Amino acid sequence: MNAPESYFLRHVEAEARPTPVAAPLAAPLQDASHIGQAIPRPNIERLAQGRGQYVDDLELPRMAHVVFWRSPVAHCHITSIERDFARMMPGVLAVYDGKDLATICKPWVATLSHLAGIKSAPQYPMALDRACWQGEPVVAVVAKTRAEAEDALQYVQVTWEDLPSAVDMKTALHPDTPVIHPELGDNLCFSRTLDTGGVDEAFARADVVVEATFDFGRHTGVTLETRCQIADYSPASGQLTVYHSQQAPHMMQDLYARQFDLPESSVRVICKDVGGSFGIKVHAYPDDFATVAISILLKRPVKFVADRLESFTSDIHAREHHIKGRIAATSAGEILAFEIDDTTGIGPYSMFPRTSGIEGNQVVNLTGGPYKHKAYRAKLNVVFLNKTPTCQYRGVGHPVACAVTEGLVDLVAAKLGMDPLELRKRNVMPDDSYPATGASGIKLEVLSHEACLRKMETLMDYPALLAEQAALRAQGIYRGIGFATLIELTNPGAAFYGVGGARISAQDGATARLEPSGAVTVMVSVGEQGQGTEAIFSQITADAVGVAMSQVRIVTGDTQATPYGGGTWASRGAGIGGEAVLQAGLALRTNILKVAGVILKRDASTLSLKQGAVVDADSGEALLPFAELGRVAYFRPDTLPAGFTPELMVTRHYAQRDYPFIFTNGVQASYVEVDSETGFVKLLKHWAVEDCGRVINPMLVDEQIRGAIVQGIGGALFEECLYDAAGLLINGSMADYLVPMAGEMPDITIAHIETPTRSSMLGAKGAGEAGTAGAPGAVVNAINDALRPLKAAVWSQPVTPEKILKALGHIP
Amino acid sequence: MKAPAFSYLRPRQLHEVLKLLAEHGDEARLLAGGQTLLATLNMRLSEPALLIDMQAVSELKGLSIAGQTLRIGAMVTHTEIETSDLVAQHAPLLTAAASHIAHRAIRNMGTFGGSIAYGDPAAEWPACLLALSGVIVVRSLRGERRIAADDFFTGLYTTDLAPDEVIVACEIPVAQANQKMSFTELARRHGDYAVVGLAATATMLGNKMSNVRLAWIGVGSTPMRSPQAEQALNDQPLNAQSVAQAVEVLRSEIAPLPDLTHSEAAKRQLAGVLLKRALTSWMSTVENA
Amino acid sequence: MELQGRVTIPASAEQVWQALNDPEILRRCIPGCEEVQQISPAEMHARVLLRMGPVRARFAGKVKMTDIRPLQGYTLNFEGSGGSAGFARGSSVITLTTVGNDTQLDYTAQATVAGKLGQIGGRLIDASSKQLADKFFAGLKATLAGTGSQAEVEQSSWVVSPLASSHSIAIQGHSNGGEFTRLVWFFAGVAATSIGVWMGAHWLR
Amino acid sequence: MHEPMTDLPQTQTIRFTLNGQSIEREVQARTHLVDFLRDGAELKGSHLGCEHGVCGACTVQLDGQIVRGCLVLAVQADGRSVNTVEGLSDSGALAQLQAAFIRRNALQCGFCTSGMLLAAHELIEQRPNATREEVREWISGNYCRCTGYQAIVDAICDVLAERKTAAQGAKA
Repeated sequence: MNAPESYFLRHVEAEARPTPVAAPLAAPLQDASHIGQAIPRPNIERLAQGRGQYVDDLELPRMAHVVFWRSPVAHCHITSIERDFARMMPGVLAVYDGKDLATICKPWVATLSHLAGIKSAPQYPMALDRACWQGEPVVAVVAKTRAEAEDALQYVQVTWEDLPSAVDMKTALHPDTPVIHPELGDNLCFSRTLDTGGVDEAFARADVVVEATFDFGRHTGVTLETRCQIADYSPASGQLTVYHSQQAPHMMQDLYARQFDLPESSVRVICKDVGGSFGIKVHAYPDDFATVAISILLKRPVKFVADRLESFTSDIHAREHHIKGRIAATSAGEILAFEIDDTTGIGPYSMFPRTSGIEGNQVVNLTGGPYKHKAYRAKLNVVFLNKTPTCQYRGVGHPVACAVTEGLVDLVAAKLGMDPLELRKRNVMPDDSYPATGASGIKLEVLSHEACLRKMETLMDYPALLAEQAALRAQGIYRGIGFATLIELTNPGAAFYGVGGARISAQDGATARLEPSGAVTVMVSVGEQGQGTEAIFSQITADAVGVAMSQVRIVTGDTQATPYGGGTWASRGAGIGGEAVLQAGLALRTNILKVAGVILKRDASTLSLKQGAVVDADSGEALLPFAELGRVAYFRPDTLPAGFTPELMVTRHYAQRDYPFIFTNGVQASYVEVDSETGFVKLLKHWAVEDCGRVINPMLVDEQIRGAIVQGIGGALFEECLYDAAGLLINGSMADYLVPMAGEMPDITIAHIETPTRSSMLGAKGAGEAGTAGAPGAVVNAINDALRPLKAAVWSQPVTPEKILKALGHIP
Repeated sequence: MKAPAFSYLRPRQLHEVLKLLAEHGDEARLLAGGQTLLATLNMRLSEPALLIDMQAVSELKGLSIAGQTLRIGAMVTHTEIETSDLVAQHAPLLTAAASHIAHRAIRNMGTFGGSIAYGDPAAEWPACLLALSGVIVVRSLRGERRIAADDFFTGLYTTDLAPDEVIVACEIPVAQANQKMSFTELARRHGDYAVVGLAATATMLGNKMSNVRLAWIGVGSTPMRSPQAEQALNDQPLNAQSVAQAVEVLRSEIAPLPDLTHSEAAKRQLAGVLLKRALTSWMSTVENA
Repeated sequence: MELQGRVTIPASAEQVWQALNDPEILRRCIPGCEEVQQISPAEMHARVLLRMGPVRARFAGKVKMTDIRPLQGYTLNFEGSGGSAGFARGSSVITLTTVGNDTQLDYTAQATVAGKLGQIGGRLIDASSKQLADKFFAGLKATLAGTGSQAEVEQSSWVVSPLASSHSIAIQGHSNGGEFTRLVWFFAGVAATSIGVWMGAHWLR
Repeated sequence: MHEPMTDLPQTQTIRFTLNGQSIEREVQARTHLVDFLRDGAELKGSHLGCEHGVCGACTVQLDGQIVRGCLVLAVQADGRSVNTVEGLSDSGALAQLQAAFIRRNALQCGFCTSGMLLAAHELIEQRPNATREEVREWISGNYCRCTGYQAIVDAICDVLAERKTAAQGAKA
């Protein structure tokens, strides 16, 4: 739906927190007292007392535990599996191989029709006769306790023959590299080229052309709660219930129904508390299907909780890119063109069901995104490797595209001797130029780059910082300032998956019910992963209905209880789910007013709702508490006129249909100090100015951004899945895969520009990923700004002391 | 990740520990703080039949001064050392190093003796003991041995400790007024194992250095000293030239083992920087003296 | 992982060659070796208990000699399983040269440790493998020289230590996975186990 | 893969004080403290994030000091005292921190929160004058993937300040 123009002002700049100024909401929300407020989450007392309910906290009668024997090598042919010793171990219920499970679970091939030419091979819950990455499940041991299952696992004897493997994305397409799936012909999963035309001309007439090669390490999400589920199949009722730590319960319901040939109505997916997801828990993993299959075969509940070591080789990875980038500009500092050549290495299979082609596709779509140049050329190769499969992880291509774009922009600034902030001001799309289309063809509804850059300049007191930097350089202290301007794709419509044939809902729904007590219960298809989704839904409901937040209860994460929807991903919870909640709340308000009019024998238009009571629209005099209205409506309908039925439960849905995506924008800045003798980097300070449209809860939005920034910093400085030449992960533990910890992280200052989207009444865009999108670019630019007087640069993430020492010439 | 099955005993007397150890040999494993052993067991990288928990053995506990010696019981925890006034006064190097050891929850359980027994080349205590000319006191049914730290660390995770021997304590000469001490390490994240670390001590006679001991963390396959660099400093005045000279000698002397993200060359560079910074930090205090 | 080293042994090439083909001598020189069985002139079965810090892993496997050049050297290929701990594979080329009354033994080795151990401690594969190699050849040297004190064995592992550099270079040099899934088995074994300790020790102490 | 070389029992009966109540149970020697708390004592508040002593989600109090619950055996707790987030919540010991955490939104998914609160609690007891940097250093053994740590640091600093003010008030 499209809300009338009158709801909106444009580019109302935020003052400092807690209440950014935004376009006022329309009646009846014009005096909203919850939306826009920094209100603590109402439902986290239990988490703060360790009384949440994560999957591993649940115990069901007759529950068994499954552990997996996983391939210890990158690529092998399974020659034999000896199970009898394991079967004889105490507590063991069953030992299965891939063929056992394949009898009841269909294989899948993860492709999307709108990613032209993408290909993959059939994949099964467990390897049949060939394992294609270190960590692929091969044998499942089921026992009464986890310890017994692990005891028995040691007695499973698998013999295999190594197969030659493809482990280096740079050589994956060479003729002498083994083809992982011969039937596919080569190791190319997906490729794409984009050419606006005029690129060669632009580079020809440019005064400055800069080239650089950018490398990005493989990351993984490391959710503190590992992937886990309990599958409970009841042979009597044919009902499958899966307690899942997951982001998209309806998607999993659909997949389980289809892969196991069960009626959709017989599959129920329940997501209680989720211990972090970040995209790691929005995919359908082989061991998910294996656990369900085993529950069906054993006719009892089966719990799978990945241990930390298997998480590192079985959770999806992301972000391994090698990109050659070029940029053309005039001596006046006008950017004329970008060109990139991107190679990215995925796993041996495209990941189900979202595919491993999306990330690279995003890099192509987003590179150069904030700028007004017209010429752009991009080439993408997504290649299969015998490494852990990759897929969408927080930021999905944004951190890569942003770091490349902003790195090239800084190189131009340096070559022109122009201030990098000034160069950005001259080249970002003007705030009054929307709606607009980016060079890559992306449709941009309404952004505020100029306003964000202006705000950043004052927020960080840029002039003072430059002065300090100069003064310290004179003393041999090397500090750097780095910027990253960004756009973030949020509120996706069907363009993301639906049009490609993936059965992932672009629409979400909310059902709002007035309880007899006067409380309001809202069931929403978008779940809670810690972002505060349920808190903002309460805020929206309170304002939409006219009730205190304490009277609102939100129910999420149960396919049997909530409307159908897509879930939590692509920063869509607030924008899509929030709008559905708003519409359901407003509809409930209308229906409550109808009932009130009937009870009070007044025209509903003279009534309004406030603080859980029906009031006189003009005087505000309280006339009828919700509790009384509820009592009459539910228990004394006999007192109501014949033919009138109170409808105190309503459902509304929302899908964003105006654009393929609703983009947000922002700018980040990083201030670092580089120790020129050791190559160690100290993060001094980080700033972000973000425009995510209407800010529903500034505190929660800021914490989303801070958490996302630190995740981005992890990639810039610390995180990388390191493989040896045989395709074996050599740092697959929490001690060696370095996630950011409190000691090294900077304080992060955040400010907002609020430009609500017109594609919804709420006007909210997403805020979950922009932090991760911009942080790496800002930090790497800051490091290179510090290194510039030393004639050194590092464009390979993570930026380690080793790389800096090399760049400085301290070591060969 | 669940540990394999084993038995567990918690003797109260040291001689019971020694008897059990002699009796069960390599099938038994000593449990001091357990901060290394239990992770290893959770990962099933070891399947002992018996754990001998030493927490109840009072002979292995306590910090004390006897004459010119600081005695650290094997079961003294990292936190006890971190917070001990006795240590701060008589072995300030240890106080300086303690906060670098992992994190508080681990320092509350982990023990000095356990750390020395593993001789981890990346750990702080073994290097400190080397720098401080410490002595390791070990006991077995065969009697007691006293081993100089210089002779104790024999290889990667191998020490001079015999299979039937238990570390009961370590002894450290108390700090002298004219003794310089410095502990520095470089780690990617606070509490991580050091990329490179240095525990350095020297005696100052006027502006002249003597008895210089440079003990390195994360450089060799054992906690190790750099005799040539030490030699380059002994009987030298502490000044820019001697420092530069020593750094040069050090970089040609050591051949550091690479780790996952740092090459031999990088570690060589970093070691030189640490030595320079340690010695420079002494200069100011000496000149002022 | 690639290793190389050189030991000069005060014995004739004949004696060294004999020793290198004598299961009993191999058993004595391989740290933690519990059993060596000659299956055929060119094949042996072996069982090794690898001990480092708190880690113990029993590796059982096959050693096959190929490219046998009497009195000059051979290639040892091994594969061995450490159960849940991991799996080691590799090969080592050993070359003998007579230098005066002594025999100079040069070795190169390539290794992969698969499974849990490789995953948790790639860090110390080189160091630990090299230490084991050093111990083995120092032990061989001591045996043939008729002496065999621990001290001397340890000594020699320091003699070889400057080779550390060659490992890192070799690691970076890797390109083709297949070629490097190899290692003389006992290197892999100790590599495998030591990694575990390193892992345990370095972040916990 | 190994058969026990000793005929010693692999389970034993332990008695210790759990959240102020004395408890007696038979446990396998191999069971680490958090597995015992979660399965044997049905206290699910202490979480397992890595089981190799790195993440801090399993932090509990042993004899009043924080420890990694996955690196302590249940049998080691015999005769000692163990407190978990549940007990310290009910006793009110964590109340001030919990209020600050909620006020600052210092938890998102909540999985790290039990361990984080216990670590923070020992800090405010042991280091009442800790600086912001010392707070960051102290909690650097507790992994949080959601927050970016700043809100946690803010919440702990709030409590340190509140307690200082209260202490001064008491003196005056």
